[in-house]
Amino acid sequence: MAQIFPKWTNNLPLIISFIGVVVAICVVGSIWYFASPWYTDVGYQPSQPVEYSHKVHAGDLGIDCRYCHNYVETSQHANIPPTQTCMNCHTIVNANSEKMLPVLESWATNQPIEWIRVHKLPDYAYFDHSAHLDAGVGCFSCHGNVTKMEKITQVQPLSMSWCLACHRDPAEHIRPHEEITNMSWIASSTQRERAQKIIDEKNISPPTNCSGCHR
Amino acid sequence: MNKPAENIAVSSEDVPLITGGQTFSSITEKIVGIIEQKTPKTWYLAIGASLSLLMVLMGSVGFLVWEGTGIWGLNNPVGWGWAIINFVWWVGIGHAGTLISAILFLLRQKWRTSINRFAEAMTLFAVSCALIFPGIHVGRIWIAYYMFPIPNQMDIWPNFRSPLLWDVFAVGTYFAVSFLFWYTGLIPDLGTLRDRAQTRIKKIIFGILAIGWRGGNRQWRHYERAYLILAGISTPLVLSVHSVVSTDFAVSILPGWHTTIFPPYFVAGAIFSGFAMVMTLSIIARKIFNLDHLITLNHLEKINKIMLLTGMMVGYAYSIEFFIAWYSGNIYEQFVFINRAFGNYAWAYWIMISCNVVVPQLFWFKKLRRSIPIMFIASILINIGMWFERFVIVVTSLSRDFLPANWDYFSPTMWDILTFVGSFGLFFTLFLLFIRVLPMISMTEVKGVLPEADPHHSTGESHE
Amino acid sequence: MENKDKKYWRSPGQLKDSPEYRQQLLDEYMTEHSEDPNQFSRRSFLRIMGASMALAGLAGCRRPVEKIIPYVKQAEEVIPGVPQYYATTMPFGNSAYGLIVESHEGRPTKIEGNPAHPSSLGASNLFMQAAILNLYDPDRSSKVFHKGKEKKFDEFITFYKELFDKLRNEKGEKLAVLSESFTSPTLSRIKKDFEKAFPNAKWIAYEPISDENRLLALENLTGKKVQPVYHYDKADIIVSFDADFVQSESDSITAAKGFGAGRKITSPDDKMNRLYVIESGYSLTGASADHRLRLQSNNIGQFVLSLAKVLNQRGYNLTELSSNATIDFNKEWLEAIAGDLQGNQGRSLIVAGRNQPQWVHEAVYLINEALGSFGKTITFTEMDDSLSSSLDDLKALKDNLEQGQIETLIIVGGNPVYNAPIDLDFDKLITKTKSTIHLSEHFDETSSKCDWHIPRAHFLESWGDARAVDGTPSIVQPLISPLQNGISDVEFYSLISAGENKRGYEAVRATWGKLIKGDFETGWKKVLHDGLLENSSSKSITPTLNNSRMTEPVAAQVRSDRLEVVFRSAHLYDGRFANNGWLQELPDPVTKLVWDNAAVMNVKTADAYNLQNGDIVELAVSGRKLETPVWIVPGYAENSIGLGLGYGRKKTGRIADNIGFNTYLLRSSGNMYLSGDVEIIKTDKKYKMSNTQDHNRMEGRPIFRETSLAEYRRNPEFAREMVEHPPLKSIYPDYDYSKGYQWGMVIDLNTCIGCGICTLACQSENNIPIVGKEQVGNGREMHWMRNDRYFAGDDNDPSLVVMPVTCQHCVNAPCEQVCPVAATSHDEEGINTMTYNRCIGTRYCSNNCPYKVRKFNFFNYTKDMPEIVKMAQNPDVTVRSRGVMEKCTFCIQRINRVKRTAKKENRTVYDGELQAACQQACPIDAIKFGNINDPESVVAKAKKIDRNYELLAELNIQPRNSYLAKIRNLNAQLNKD
Amino acid sequence: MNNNSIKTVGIMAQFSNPGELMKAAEKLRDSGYSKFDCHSPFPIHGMDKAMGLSSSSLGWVVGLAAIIGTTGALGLQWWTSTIDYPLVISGKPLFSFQAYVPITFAVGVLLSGVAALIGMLALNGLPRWNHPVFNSDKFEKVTDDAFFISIEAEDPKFHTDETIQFFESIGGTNCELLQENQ
Repeated sequence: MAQIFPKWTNNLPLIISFIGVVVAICVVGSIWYFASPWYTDVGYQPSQPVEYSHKVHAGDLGIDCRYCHNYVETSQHANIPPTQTCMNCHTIVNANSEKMLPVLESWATNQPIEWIRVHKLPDYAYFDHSAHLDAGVGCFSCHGNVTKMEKITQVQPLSMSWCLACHRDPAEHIRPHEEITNMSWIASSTQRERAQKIIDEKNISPPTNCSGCHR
Repeated sequence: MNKPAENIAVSSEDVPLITGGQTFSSITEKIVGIIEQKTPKTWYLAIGASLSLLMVLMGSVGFLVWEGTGIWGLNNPVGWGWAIINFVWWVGIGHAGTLISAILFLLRQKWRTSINRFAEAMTLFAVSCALIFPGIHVGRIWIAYYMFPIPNQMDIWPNFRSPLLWDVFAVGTYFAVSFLFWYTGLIPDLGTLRDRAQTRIKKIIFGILAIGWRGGNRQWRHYERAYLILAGISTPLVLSVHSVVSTDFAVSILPGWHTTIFPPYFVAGAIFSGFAMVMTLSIIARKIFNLDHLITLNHLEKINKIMLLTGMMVGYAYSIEFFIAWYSGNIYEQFVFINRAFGNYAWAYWIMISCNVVVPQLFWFKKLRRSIPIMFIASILINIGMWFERFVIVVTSLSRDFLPANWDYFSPTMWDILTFVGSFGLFFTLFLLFIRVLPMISMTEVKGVLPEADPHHSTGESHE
Repeated sequence: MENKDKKYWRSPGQLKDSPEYRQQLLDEYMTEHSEDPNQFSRRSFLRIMGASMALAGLAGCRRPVEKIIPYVKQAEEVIPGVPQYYATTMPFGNSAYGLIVESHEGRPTKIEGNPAHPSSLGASNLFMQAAILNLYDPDRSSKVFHKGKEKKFDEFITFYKELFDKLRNEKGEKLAVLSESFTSPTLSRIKKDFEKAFPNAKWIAYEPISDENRLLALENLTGKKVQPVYHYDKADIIVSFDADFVQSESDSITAAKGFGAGRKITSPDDKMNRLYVIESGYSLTGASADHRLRLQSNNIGQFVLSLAKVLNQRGYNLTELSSNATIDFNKEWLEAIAGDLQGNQGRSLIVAGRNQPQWVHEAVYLINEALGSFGKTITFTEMDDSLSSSLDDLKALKDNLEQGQIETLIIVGGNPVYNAPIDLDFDKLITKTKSTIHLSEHFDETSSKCDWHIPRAHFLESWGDARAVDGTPSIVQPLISPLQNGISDVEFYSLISAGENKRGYEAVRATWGKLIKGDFETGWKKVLHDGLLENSSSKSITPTLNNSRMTEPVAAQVRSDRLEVVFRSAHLYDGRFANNGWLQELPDPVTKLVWDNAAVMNVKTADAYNLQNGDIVELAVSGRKLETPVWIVPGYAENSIGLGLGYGRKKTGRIADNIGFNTYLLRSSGNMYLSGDVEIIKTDKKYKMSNTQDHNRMEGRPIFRETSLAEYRRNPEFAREMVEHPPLKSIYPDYDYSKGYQWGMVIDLNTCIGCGICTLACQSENNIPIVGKEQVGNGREMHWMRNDRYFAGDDNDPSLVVMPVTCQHCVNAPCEQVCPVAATSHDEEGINTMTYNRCIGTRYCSNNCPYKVRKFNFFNYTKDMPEIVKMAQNPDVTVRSRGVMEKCTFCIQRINRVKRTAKKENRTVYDGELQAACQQACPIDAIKFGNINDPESVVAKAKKIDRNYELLAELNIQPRNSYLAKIRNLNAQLNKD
Repeated sequence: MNNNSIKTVGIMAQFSNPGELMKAAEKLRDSGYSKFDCHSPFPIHGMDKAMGLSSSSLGWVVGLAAIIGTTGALGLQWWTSTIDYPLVISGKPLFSFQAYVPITFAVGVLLSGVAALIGMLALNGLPRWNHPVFNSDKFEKVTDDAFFISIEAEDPKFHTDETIQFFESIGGTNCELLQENQ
């Protein structure tokens, strides 16, 4: 019977297997990066209702984080400051600038400012700010150098594996308690030994079992 | 060519496996003829019925995903119901195919050649029906992929100690290896179909599928070795798969489940119900496509003998479980078996006993072993009995276990029944498509078994 | 990070930041990787499935925008995330329970007992735990209605002002007020003002379930309004005549705690009190009794008199009582009780149930006085500032209404149309008035008949005060401003008495001005902080009883072949809790029925009329007929039928409507609690009821272990020896659980009374959903703590035992190894954690749990939950969605919170600082929980007691939860075998 | 230049039954031919010896795959439960190898099954959809009931007419040249 297939079909298997391998690697690679929080969450920088710049307040003016987020060391949520905190200064400081309009409007009409949440953990993961600050983890470790940000951006994926990495080896991120809000603090060369001393003294034992964060 | 009378008891060696004086071309003509002839009207009727059942399956699974597992009759003590029973039952039926093609191949049972393709196809379709159920019975189907060890940004892996995970791997491997084994057996026959194809499309399709098979002995050499290896690994695989399926129950601590007899007992049960399904289907196929000469009465008789054997093994298992429960002195075990026989599910227990233990005893008598109607009814009853065996194991042990305060009665809802009936739709749709498109019996192997195929046959003298 | 400045979320909608864009974003996508468990709702299902397919693609991964909304002005003490605890009080009939309420950001979520309050002593009863759900009841009325038309509250004020002036001129001639009973300084002060303003008006109180017979008896014998305060802890011998004092009598918490104190034994040579119970139904007190005698409630009065006769023969002068004793009862029992009473002079207590008639109470108090219990096990206090329910006043009101002497009727709270005695047929009476006003939480049966309906504030939304039984006044302070703009009781009372709309806060401060000694402001702040005025209980008096004034005992012919009906209060009390899902779904401790009431009778009575569970019978009580299903409970007295009150309500709320059968239709003023003239006619109809436990026998398995005190003294290790099993060794090396905190629990079955308050407290703390009657019938209730009730002994007079079973947190947990996705694992503190977001719902863990304590969300029970009910949920606990397994976690959220505060203060958690929700609520301290590694902790000591045993220990799963076996202090005379 | 575009790649002859085929193969083997193949609709027992071929080496391929599969699976289970995220489950040891046996066995069998098929195809040089043998019309019958022997041109002893004569001498009928345009 006549040949059903032309001669060139003989080297088809080789071509197909080669292409298949390449495509597989590309798909796995792209899912590995693009579908992970490293891409979907890092860099999330929504525009807020008020053009508030951390660079000016926390950076240039050097206001400590805990002035506005004052319950961060007592509660698991780091609270967003009420309009009242802004008005402590802005009743006087450039009270009539165009950027201040929404804040003044909120203060006058007693309607809260609807900030847009940047760092979001799922509802079933119970993260506790006060425990981490008490252990000596700086704001920088999770939120990045806020003093450089005009608009708050998420710089860390805050995914479970990212948190677990630190829980398993916290020494990198433990700093003396007074330095937790100091964004320009640089870990010295003997960071691990000094951190280990703090860990032993405070017997820091971050949980890696499920009841640590899920309940 | 002496034509032996049908039922004279002759020693089995010289009873020809294939009767009716078949030649190579007559076998090809016979088997490929089924495919090349115009589709018979009955086929359309059958596919219509099974497709409607398939729609029922789709509908009930859709509603299940939408509404939740609450639509089934499950409750707190009885967390597993019909879904798991159907899963074990379908996987059990699937094991006959591999058994015929692998274990009987290793045991050099020549008579397997006329039913092995047919049984392997049944395996694939039964296992595909089985694989639906663990998928749909979980509470949150949309994240069932947590079961697979895929690296994820939560850095958490499945728990490899769980028998459910063993199931996923075991039944998955079983499906894959059975498919490979089935395809390997199919390659030469696809070559035949390619060579006989008339229309251009058939030529191309069968040409691609036959991947250029030339029938050369250099190819047969590796082909036979591959077939032998696949048969070699399929044998421990089929025994391990149903043992793993039985560990779903054996690994737990429930009285009535936590027994070491489960793996062999489940494998025997699987072979038993698998052969029963092969029997049911082959009788029907034999009648419609009149393959009496290829699937002879001797084949059916041999199957009956195997069913008798495995039926006795299953019967032994039931009785030994009672004995061990009594012998162990464990009050919970003792209660489970008394409750099975006389408790609120006694009706299911006695259906199981009568179908699985009493019905096969008919096959002690040669006349009954060779009478088609008896065989047909027996095979259906056996499969019903085997379904009730899984029902008794799963539901009675769960409904009454350690603390009497938790005892509760499970009764199925409409959706349980519809999903199970729907799974037959899937099975028969696939089976009917297979019969219509591919050769139901493996021509190469049947030719290989003909006396003419032996190189020393025609010249009479034999050397070396 | 090169992509730092790039804006990802640029889209035209986002730029304009238009509200539609924000709304469309909010409900269109969900966070693709967070799998928020309660995100799925039926409507968005397809969109989400479609969306998650689209999201799987790389381009345009858009995260839904989520808001954080701060305050404008920061409330001082509210710290988001840290709960505050406020002390308040729950007024209940003639007494009150002090509460500590946990509030998250100004939203009360959990009620607990106030340890300083004499009536709560830190524990709680069913109604305290369930009251939080009444606050967030979606069916509470929120509008004022006049003749069915919606009105403003000011319109009612103007209407009432004119009416007030008219009434004042006529000196309240044709005015009547029908209120609930109360014991509150403020309310009684306002009542006095009312009586000054309207001398001719009538003010009466009526409650269907009250201690009226007891108080009338005491008033009759002493001539003064006094109320008894029982000290069960001082009583070594307690005899209860039809009094379920641990559960349904008033002040059950102090009674349970006192009774429990007498039964806590840690070694064989401890002393134990002894309880005799003579009752017709099977109550929880009867279950914990050492000796229980089944007797028809109608005959119990005669039994008391024959006891008096026997005591009289033993030298106590009870001559008139014994003269009326016409029937001689079980000689052996009478002698045994009399012997014990005589042997424990001054340390015995006899108490009669609220359903016994007045003369029985008088007889009981006379016997108590003769035995010298006064001043020791019973003390009395004046009933000042209180108004108690009175049936005679209600009948007097009926006559006035009939003669048309009442034109204005003000009903404050209560629901007389539904629960007044049926022969008064109250709904017709109301039509005889010109205008009626009803203050009530729901637009219920009474409100639909009245002209005006005013929404009533929940006690957590209102100011007020109340006195406990021993007279200690405590403050009712609001946790939240009225959600359904209801009016609080104090405001309504001051409105009707003074005519102007004063705030409750001022009225209460005015009253407490006189109560607080010294500087008012500091005293007031202290009272608000403590919740009560310290050591201010009223003086306890010991009156002398004048037996000559005793009412004539009814010489009932004792024939046990005639049927009797006993009305009892079930979980819904008198019907006010009918719209409370938790109480409807909490299984009745004895019948195990949910969402229903039934005519309960024993096996022999049912066989006499060949009745099965679920048959509908037509009960005729003195002519009135009602069809109700039958439920059989072994141990009820012969021919005694128990009926639960509070069911069968109409148009009150989605939970209450037509659930159960309205037994008030059979209740006439002549026989409020007991009725002798009863017929049963079997109909051929059937009725499907749901119960949580089908099997009542232990089948000879060593589950609930008990023995007598004598046997315990002979063989203290009896509990563990009931099961012999091979040495429990594991073939694997054990994990080292000797370091750090190791949490464990002990449940003392000797004190546990099986009331189910632990189940309710757990449901309130851990956001456990209710599933409804049909799903409970399918065996899918969700409670994490289950009370298994077993009958032991012969079918007619069995003993009833209750065993709370929750997750045992086994070290070799059989549920963990079978989970394919490791959704449940063991943490290093010995807790079997359940990670809800990881669970895919194979349910294998529940199948493999020998205790079956894991509960599966077969449907999405929180999907259609109205927004207001969601406010009752604890933010520290994940709300589970469909397809997820859930179980007791030893209140892991409380453990983590306490551990965190301890770590911040650089110390370890001290014993007692951490209380599981069930342990905290248990009125009898039967549950001990804590760190078993610390030998000084209460739970570690409890585990060392010799009668400590683990349930199903022979499975070698090493449960962390263990039980202390029950000991019955049997009287040798009665216990011949 | 169409003539050098057509090139003879081999010769093929038909035989009537397996016995004939076997004897012809032995003669070919004895007379020094090596690059020849005997086509039959079913495997003929003893043909390998008749053609002087050693037994198939597929076993080694499958053996290797089995080892990779088992060690890989056991390694995955070990790494995930002891190194990457050790979780205490039911008091069982972190590396509870007894529980890892079923998956190790299953993956081992899976890989050896796949290796068996792919190995066989690779050793047979399949899938090869175009082959000179298919040019002959008679060859259609090879999958039905006909037996052929084909000799390739590269065989050292190949000589067009000598081989045809040899074919006829050993009983081969309707010999034909297998041509292919280059």
